[in-house]
Amino acid sequence: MENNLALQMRAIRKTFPGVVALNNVDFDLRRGEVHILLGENGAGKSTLMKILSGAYQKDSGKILLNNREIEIKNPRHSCELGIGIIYQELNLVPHLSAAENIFLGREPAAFGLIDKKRMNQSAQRLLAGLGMDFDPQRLVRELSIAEQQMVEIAKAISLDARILIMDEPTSALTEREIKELFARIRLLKSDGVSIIYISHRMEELFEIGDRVTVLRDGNWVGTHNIAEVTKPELIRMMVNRELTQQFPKIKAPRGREVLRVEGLSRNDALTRISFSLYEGEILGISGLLGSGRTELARAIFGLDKIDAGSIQVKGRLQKITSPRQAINLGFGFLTEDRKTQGLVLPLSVQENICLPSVERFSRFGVVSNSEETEAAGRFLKDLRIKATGLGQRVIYLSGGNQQKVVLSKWLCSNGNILIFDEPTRGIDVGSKAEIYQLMNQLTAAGTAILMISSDLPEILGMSDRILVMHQGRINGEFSAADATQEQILHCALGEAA
Amino acid sequence: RNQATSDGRPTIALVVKTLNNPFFNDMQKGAEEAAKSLNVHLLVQAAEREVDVEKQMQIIENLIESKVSALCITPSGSKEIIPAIVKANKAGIPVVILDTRVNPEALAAANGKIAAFIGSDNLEGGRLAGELMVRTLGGKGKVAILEGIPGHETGDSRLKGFRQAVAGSPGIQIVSSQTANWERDQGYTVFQNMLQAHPDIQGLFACSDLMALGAVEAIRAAGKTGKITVIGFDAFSEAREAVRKGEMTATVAQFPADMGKIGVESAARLLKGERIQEEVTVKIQLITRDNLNSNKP
Amino acid sequence: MTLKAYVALHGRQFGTLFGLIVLCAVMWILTPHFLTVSNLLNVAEQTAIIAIIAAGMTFVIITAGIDLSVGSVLAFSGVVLASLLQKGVPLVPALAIGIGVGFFTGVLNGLLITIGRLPPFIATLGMMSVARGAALLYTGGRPISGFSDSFRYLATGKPLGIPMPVLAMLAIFFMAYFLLTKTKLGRYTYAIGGNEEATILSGVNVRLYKTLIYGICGGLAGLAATILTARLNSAQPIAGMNYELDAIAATVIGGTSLMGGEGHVFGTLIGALIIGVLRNGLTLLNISSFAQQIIIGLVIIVAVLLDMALKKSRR
Amino acid sequence: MTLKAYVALHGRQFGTLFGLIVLCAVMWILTPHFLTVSNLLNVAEQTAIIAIIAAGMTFVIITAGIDLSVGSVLAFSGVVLASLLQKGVPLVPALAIGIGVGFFTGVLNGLLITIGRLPPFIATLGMMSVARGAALLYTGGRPISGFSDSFRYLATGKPLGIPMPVLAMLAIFFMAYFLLTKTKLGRYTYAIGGNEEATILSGVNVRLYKTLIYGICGGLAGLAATILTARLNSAQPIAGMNYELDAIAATVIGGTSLMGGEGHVFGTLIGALIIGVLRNGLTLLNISSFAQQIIIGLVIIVAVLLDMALKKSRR
Ligand SMILES: Nc1ncnc2c1ncn2[C@@H]1O[C@H](COP(=O)(O)OP(=O)(O)OP(=O)(O)O)[C@@H](O)[C@H]1O
Ligand SMILES: Nc1ncnc2c1ncn2[C@@H]1O[C@H](COP(=O)(O)OP(=O)(O)OP(=O)(O)O)[C@@H](O)[C@H]1O
Ligand SMILES: [Mg+2]
Ligand SMILES: [Mg+2]
Repeated sequence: MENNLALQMRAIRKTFPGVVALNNVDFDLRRGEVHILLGENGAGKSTLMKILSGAYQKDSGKILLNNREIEIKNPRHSCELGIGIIYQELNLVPHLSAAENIFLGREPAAFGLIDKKRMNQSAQRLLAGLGMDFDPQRLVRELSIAEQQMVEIAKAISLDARILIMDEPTSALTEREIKELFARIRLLKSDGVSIIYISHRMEELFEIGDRVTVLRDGNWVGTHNIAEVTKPELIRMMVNRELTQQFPKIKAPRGREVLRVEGLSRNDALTRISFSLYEGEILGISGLLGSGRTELARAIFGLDKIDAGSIQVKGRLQKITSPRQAINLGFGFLTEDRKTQGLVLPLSVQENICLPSVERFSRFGVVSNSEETEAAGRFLKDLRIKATGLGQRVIYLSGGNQQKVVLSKWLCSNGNILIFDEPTRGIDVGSKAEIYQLMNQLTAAGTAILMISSDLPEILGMSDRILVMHQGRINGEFSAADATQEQILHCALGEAA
Repeated sequence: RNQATSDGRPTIALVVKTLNNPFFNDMQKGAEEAAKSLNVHLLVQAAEREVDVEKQMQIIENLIESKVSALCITPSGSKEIIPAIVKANKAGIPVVILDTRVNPEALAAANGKIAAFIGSDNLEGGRLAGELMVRTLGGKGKVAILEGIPGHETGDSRLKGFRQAVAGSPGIQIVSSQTANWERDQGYTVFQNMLQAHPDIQGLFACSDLMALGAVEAIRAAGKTGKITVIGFDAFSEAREAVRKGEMTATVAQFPADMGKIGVESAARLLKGERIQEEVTVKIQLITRDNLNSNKP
Repeated sequence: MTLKAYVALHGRQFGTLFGLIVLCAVMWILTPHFLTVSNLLNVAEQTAIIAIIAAGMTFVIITAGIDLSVGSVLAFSGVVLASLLQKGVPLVPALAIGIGVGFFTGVLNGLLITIGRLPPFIATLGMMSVARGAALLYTGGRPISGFSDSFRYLATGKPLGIPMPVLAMLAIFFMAYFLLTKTKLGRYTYAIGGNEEATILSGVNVRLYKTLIYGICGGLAGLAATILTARLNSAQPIAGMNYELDAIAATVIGGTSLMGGEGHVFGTLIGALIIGVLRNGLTLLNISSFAQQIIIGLVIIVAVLLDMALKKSRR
Repeated sequence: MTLKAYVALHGRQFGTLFGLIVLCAVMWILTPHFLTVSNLLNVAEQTAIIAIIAAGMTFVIITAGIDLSVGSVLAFSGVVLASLLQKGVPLVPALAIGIGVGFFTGVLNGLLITIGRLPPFIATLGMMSVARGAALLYTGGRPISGFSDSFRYLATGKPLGIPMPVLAMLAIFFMAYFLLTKTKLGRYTYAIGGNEEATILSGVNVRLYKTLIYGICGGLAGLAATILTARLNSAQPIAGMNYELDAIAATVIGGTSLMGGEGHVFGTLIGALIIGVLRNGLTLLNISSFAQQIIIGLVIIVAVLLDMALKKSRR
C-alpha cells in the first residue's frame, strides 16, 4: 500500500500575519489518481499547493515524495522533482508568444542558443492535443483569457510531471475546452501521472475525480472515495451547514424595459447585436470562448467605441462614452478578471468597496469615513467576506473573497442595471448560493441583471431568458424554463437555434 | 581654403564654456561688438553645462565640419580640449584660447598648436584677494573658503593664489573650505552651515561671485551684514552693487568683454595673414568701494 | 484607534522617524554646533524647498508616476516671477502668475501622460529639457536679481521666530496630508496608483485627477521657486538642477513606493529632513563634498533596504 | 518570413528609422555641411559613447528596470583605468580592470535589486551618488591626463577609414542583438520584464539573470569610459554627468517600453543617432544651446507620442 503513494504531506502548517492558512493538514496522493481538493474560499487549498510548488515555504510539517522526505526550496526545485502546477491566477508573460511561455525556463537550446523552430513545433503539438488550433507564435496578450488558460495547461503538461496540480483550471473555460481537458486528464492518468485537482464546480468532481479531500478553515476535514460520497455530504463537509438548493432561483415580476440595444456592431468582434433587458430580470448570456460576450459588455459600459447601433436606457437614447457616464446611468460592471480590472490590490476592503461610490460619501470633496465604514461593513457581513476587517488589503484575501469584494463594490454603488461577467468564477458553493440569493433580492427590488457565464448549470439555473452568442452575433434566444444544456451548446457551436 | 560665408565675410566661432553664466555673457558681448566693427561673421556656441568638456569637443568638431574660418575657445577642461585643438589644427583652422589656459606640456606632447592665449591670471587674482583679506583682517582671523567645482583650472588657480597669499600670515586660520559647485543656492546653504559651525568667521573668499552672492544672503539672514569680509571673484554687476552697499568687501574683476573683443580681433587679424601677439594678459583688478566707479567692465 | 493599532498602521513612518532621531543623535554627539535652536531652524529652512517639491512628488509617485521636470519648472517659474516683479507687477498677481506657470507646466505634463499616453518618465524628461531651455532663452542665461523687501519677506521673514520657508513647508504638508487622507482626490490618488484600470472601470475620471495631480506637483515647484528666489534675492535660469533627484529620494526614503498605491506625505517630510540633516551635519563636520556624496548615496540605499527588510518581516 | 510580415513585426523600428531619415533629409536641406562623409562619420563617432551605454540600458529597461548610475559608473571606471595606465600597467590588463570595475558596480546594482529587493530606480540613484563620490575621492577631484598613443588609438584610430568608436559601437550592437534575440539570456530578459513573477514560477533563476543584466549595463558604461578617456586623452571624475538621461532617451525613442517586456536594440541605435544628428545639425545651423534643449525635449516627447499613436492605430 505505502509504495503506491506518490506524495504524502504530513501536519503541514502555514501562517500569514493574522491568519492560520493551514493548520496541521494531512494529504496524500496515489499514483495515477485524480485527487480532488475541496473547500470554501480561503480554506487553504491554494496555499497547500503553493507549498508543494515551492512558491511558499511551510512553517512546519513534512513532505514525502515517493516515500522520501524532501524540502522543496523554490519553483525550479519543484519542477526538477517532477511536480507541475497550474496556478489559480494566470502566470504568463503577456509579451511573449504562447510557445515561448510554454517552454519558458526550459527552452530547447544548444550552447545558450534557442531552437525556435523546434519550440514552435512542440508547442503546436501540445496545443493540438488540447484541441486548440491557434498559432503558438501569437503573443499571449492577444489571446482570450480562456486561450491563455489553455496555454497554462499546455505548459504544465509539457513538464512531463509525475504530479500535476491544477488549481481551478476550468474557471475560465467553457464546456468545449473542459471536455478536451478532461480527455487529456484521463490520458495522463492512464500514464500513471497523479493529479491534484481543485475546482468549485461540483459537477466536475464526480466526472473526473477518484478521491476527494475536504479542507475547512485551514483544517483537514476528511478524505473519501468519490464513489462513496454524495454532493450534499461534500457540501456539508465544506461549509459545515446544510445547503438546501444549489440554484435558489426566485422569479421576480418583469417590469419595464430598462435597456434596449439595437444593431450594435464593433469591428469584427460584434455584429448587429439587438436585445432588451427588463426590470427584475436576469438575462443570461452564454457562448463559447471568444464569442464576444465580454466585448459586448465593454461596449455597453462605454469602454470600447461602438461603430454602429444604438443603446436606449430607460427609454432614452444614450451615447455612452465612459464608465463614469455608464455608472451615472445606473450601470455596474463586474469584470471577468478581478486582479487586473476589478480590484485595487494595495487598497483596503473598504476602499475597494466604496471606490465607485466615493462621490456619494463625500461633501465638498471630503470623504466621510463613518458613512463608508457603515456601507462597506454591511457587505462584509451580508456576503460573509472572510477578512480580518474592513482595513485589510484585498491583496491578502483568497480569490473567492476577492470576488465578493468586487461584487460588493457594484452593489454598494446602487446600480440598477448590473452586468456580471462570470460573477461566480472561483467562488465556492456556499458563497455561490449566497450570491444567487443576493441576485434574487436585487431582482426582487427591480434591478436588471445581464449575466455572462460559461457555467451552463448556472445560466440555466439563474436566468429568466438566455441569449447565446456565436462569433460576435446572437445566435439564439431561449427561455430558461424550457432550455436544455444540449440545446444551448449546439447553439453556441453555431448551429441554428 | 577656409570657407567664407555666402557674403564673403569670414566666420569666426566663439565656443565658451556655457552661456548661462554672466561671465560668458559678457565675453559674448565683447566678441559681438568686435565682430560688428570688423565686419566678420560670429557664431557663439556652448554646452549646456560648464564642465561638460565632451559636449564642448563635439561642438568644436561640428564647427570644424561646417568649415568655420577661426575658432576662439574657452576650454572646459585644460587638457581634455587638446584633442579638439589638434583636430582644428589638422583642418587648418587657427585656434585662439580665451580665459582658461591650455596645459602647455600636454599641448606640446600632442603636437597641438594654438595661435594665441588671451586671458587674465587667475592665480594672481586669487593672490590679490588673499592679500586684501590679510590686510582687512589685520593679519589675524578665521577665514572660510567656498570652492568651485574641483578640477577646474580657473577655480583651482584662484584657490591656490589665495592660499599662497594667506600662507604668509600665521594669524589667518582657514577653518572651513568646501565646494558650492559654482552655484548660488549652494553658496547660501554651505555658508549658512559654516557659520553655524564657526560663528566667529571673519572672512570669506568665494571663488566666484555667484557663490559669494549666495553667501551674502546667508550673512544677511544671520544678521551679520558688514561684519564679515567677503571677497568674490568675477565682478559681475550684481557683485559690484553688493560692494557698493558694503555687503561685500571686494571682488576680483576680470574683463571678459575685453577677452572676447581681443579674441575676435586677434582671430580676424590672423585670417588677414597678420602676425599677432601670442599671449595677451587682460588686466585683473581688485574692485573695492574706493575704485568702484572708475572701473566699469 | 488605540495607540498600538496606530503604530502598527503607520509603522513605516515611525521607522523613518526613528532613523531621523538616530541621525540627529549621532550628529549631536559628533558636533556641538548641531543641536542648537538656530541650527535646527537652519536645517528646517534649508530643507523647506526640497520638502515642498517632494510633497508634490509624493502625490505623483503614489499614482505610480514620476516627475523629472520639477527642477526645470522651478527655474522657469522663478524667472517668470522675477521678470514680472522687476517690471513692477504687484506682488500678489506676480506670485499668482509665477506659481500658475508651474501649475500649467504640470498640467501640460499631465495632459501628455493622460491624453498623449506617454509614460510619466518620458513626458517629464522631455519637459525637463524644454522648461530648462525656456528659462534660459527667456533670460538669455542671465540671473534676474534684486527685489523689494516685501517680496523678500517670503524667505527672510520670521514671524514668531520661525522662518517663513519653514512655515510654508508646514502649511503645505498639513494641506497635503488632509488632501491625501480625507478627500476624494486623495482616495483616487491611491486608487490610480494601485490599479489604474480598475479605477477607470469604477467610473473615476482618471484623466482629470491625474492631470490635476501633475498640476499640483508643478504648482508646488512654482511655490518653491518663489521661496528660492526670495531667499537668494535672485532668480536663476539654472536653478533647481537635480532637485528632482533629491525630491524623489526624500519621497522614497519616506516610505512611498515607486510602484504606486502606497505612501504617506509625512514620511516624505521626514525623508527630506534626513537628507537636510545629513547635508548640514556633514558640512558642520567639514566633511568633503566628495565623501558627502558617497554618504548620501549610501543612506538612500540603506534606508530603503531597511524598509524592505521591515516589510518582509511584517508579512 | 515574407517582407510584409517582417515589416509588420518590426514596424516600430521602421518608424524610428523613417524618423531618422526625415531628420537627415531636413538637415541636408538646411545646411550643406551635413551630408558629407566626414560629417556623418563625425556624427557616428559623437554618438558612439551614448549609444554603447544605451545598448546596456536597453537590456535593463526591457526587464522593466532602469539604471541611473551609468554616468557615474563611467566616471569611476574611467579614473580607475586612467590611474592604472599612468602607473604603467599594460594596456590589456588595465582595460580589463577598468571595464571590470564597471561590470562589478553593475553587479552590485543588480544584487541590491535582486537580493536587497530595492526598486531599480532607488538602487541606481544611490549608486549614482556613491560612484560619483568615489570617482572624486579617488582622484581628489582632478582629472588624470596623458596616455600612450596605443591607448589613444582606441578613440583616434581609423582602420578602413572608420573611427574606432564607431566600430566598437557597431560590434556592441550586433552582439547585443544576438544576445537579445537568439539566446536564453535574451529570452529571459524579455520574460522578466513581461511578468517577473511568472518567470520565477517557471523556474528561471531570475536573480542570476537580472544581476548579470545590470552587470552588462555597468560593463558597457566601463567600455564607454575607455573610449571617452582615449578620446579626451583624460579621465575626469566629473565625466558622464546626465549621460543616463541621454541613454534612456535614446532607448525610449527607439521604441523600448519603460514598462518592460518589449524593445529592440537596433531601435536604440537609431534613437541614439536621432539625438546625435539633432545635436550636430543644430550646431551646424548655429542654434543656441538654449533652443537646442527645447528642441531635443520636444523631439523626445513627439517621438514617443507618435509611437503611441501608431500602436493605438495598429490594435
Ligand atoms: N500571501 C498571503 N498573505 C496573507 N494571507 C494570505 C496569503 N495567501 C493566502 N492568504 C490567506 O490564507 C488563507 C487561505 O488562502 P488560499 O488562497 O489558500 O485559499 P483557497 O482555499 O485557495 O481559496 P479560493 O477557493 O478562494 O481560491 C486565506 O484566509 C487567505 O486570506
Ligand atoms: N485583449 C485582447 N486583445 C486581442 N484580442 C482580444 C482581446 N480580448 C479578447 N480578444 C478577442 O476578442 C474576441 C472576443 O473576446 P471576448 O473576451 O469578448 O469573448 P467572450 O465571449 O467573453 O469569451 P471569454 O470571456 O470566455 O474569453 C475573441 O476572438 C478574443 O480572442
Ligand atoms: Mg485558491
Ligand atoms: Mg469573457
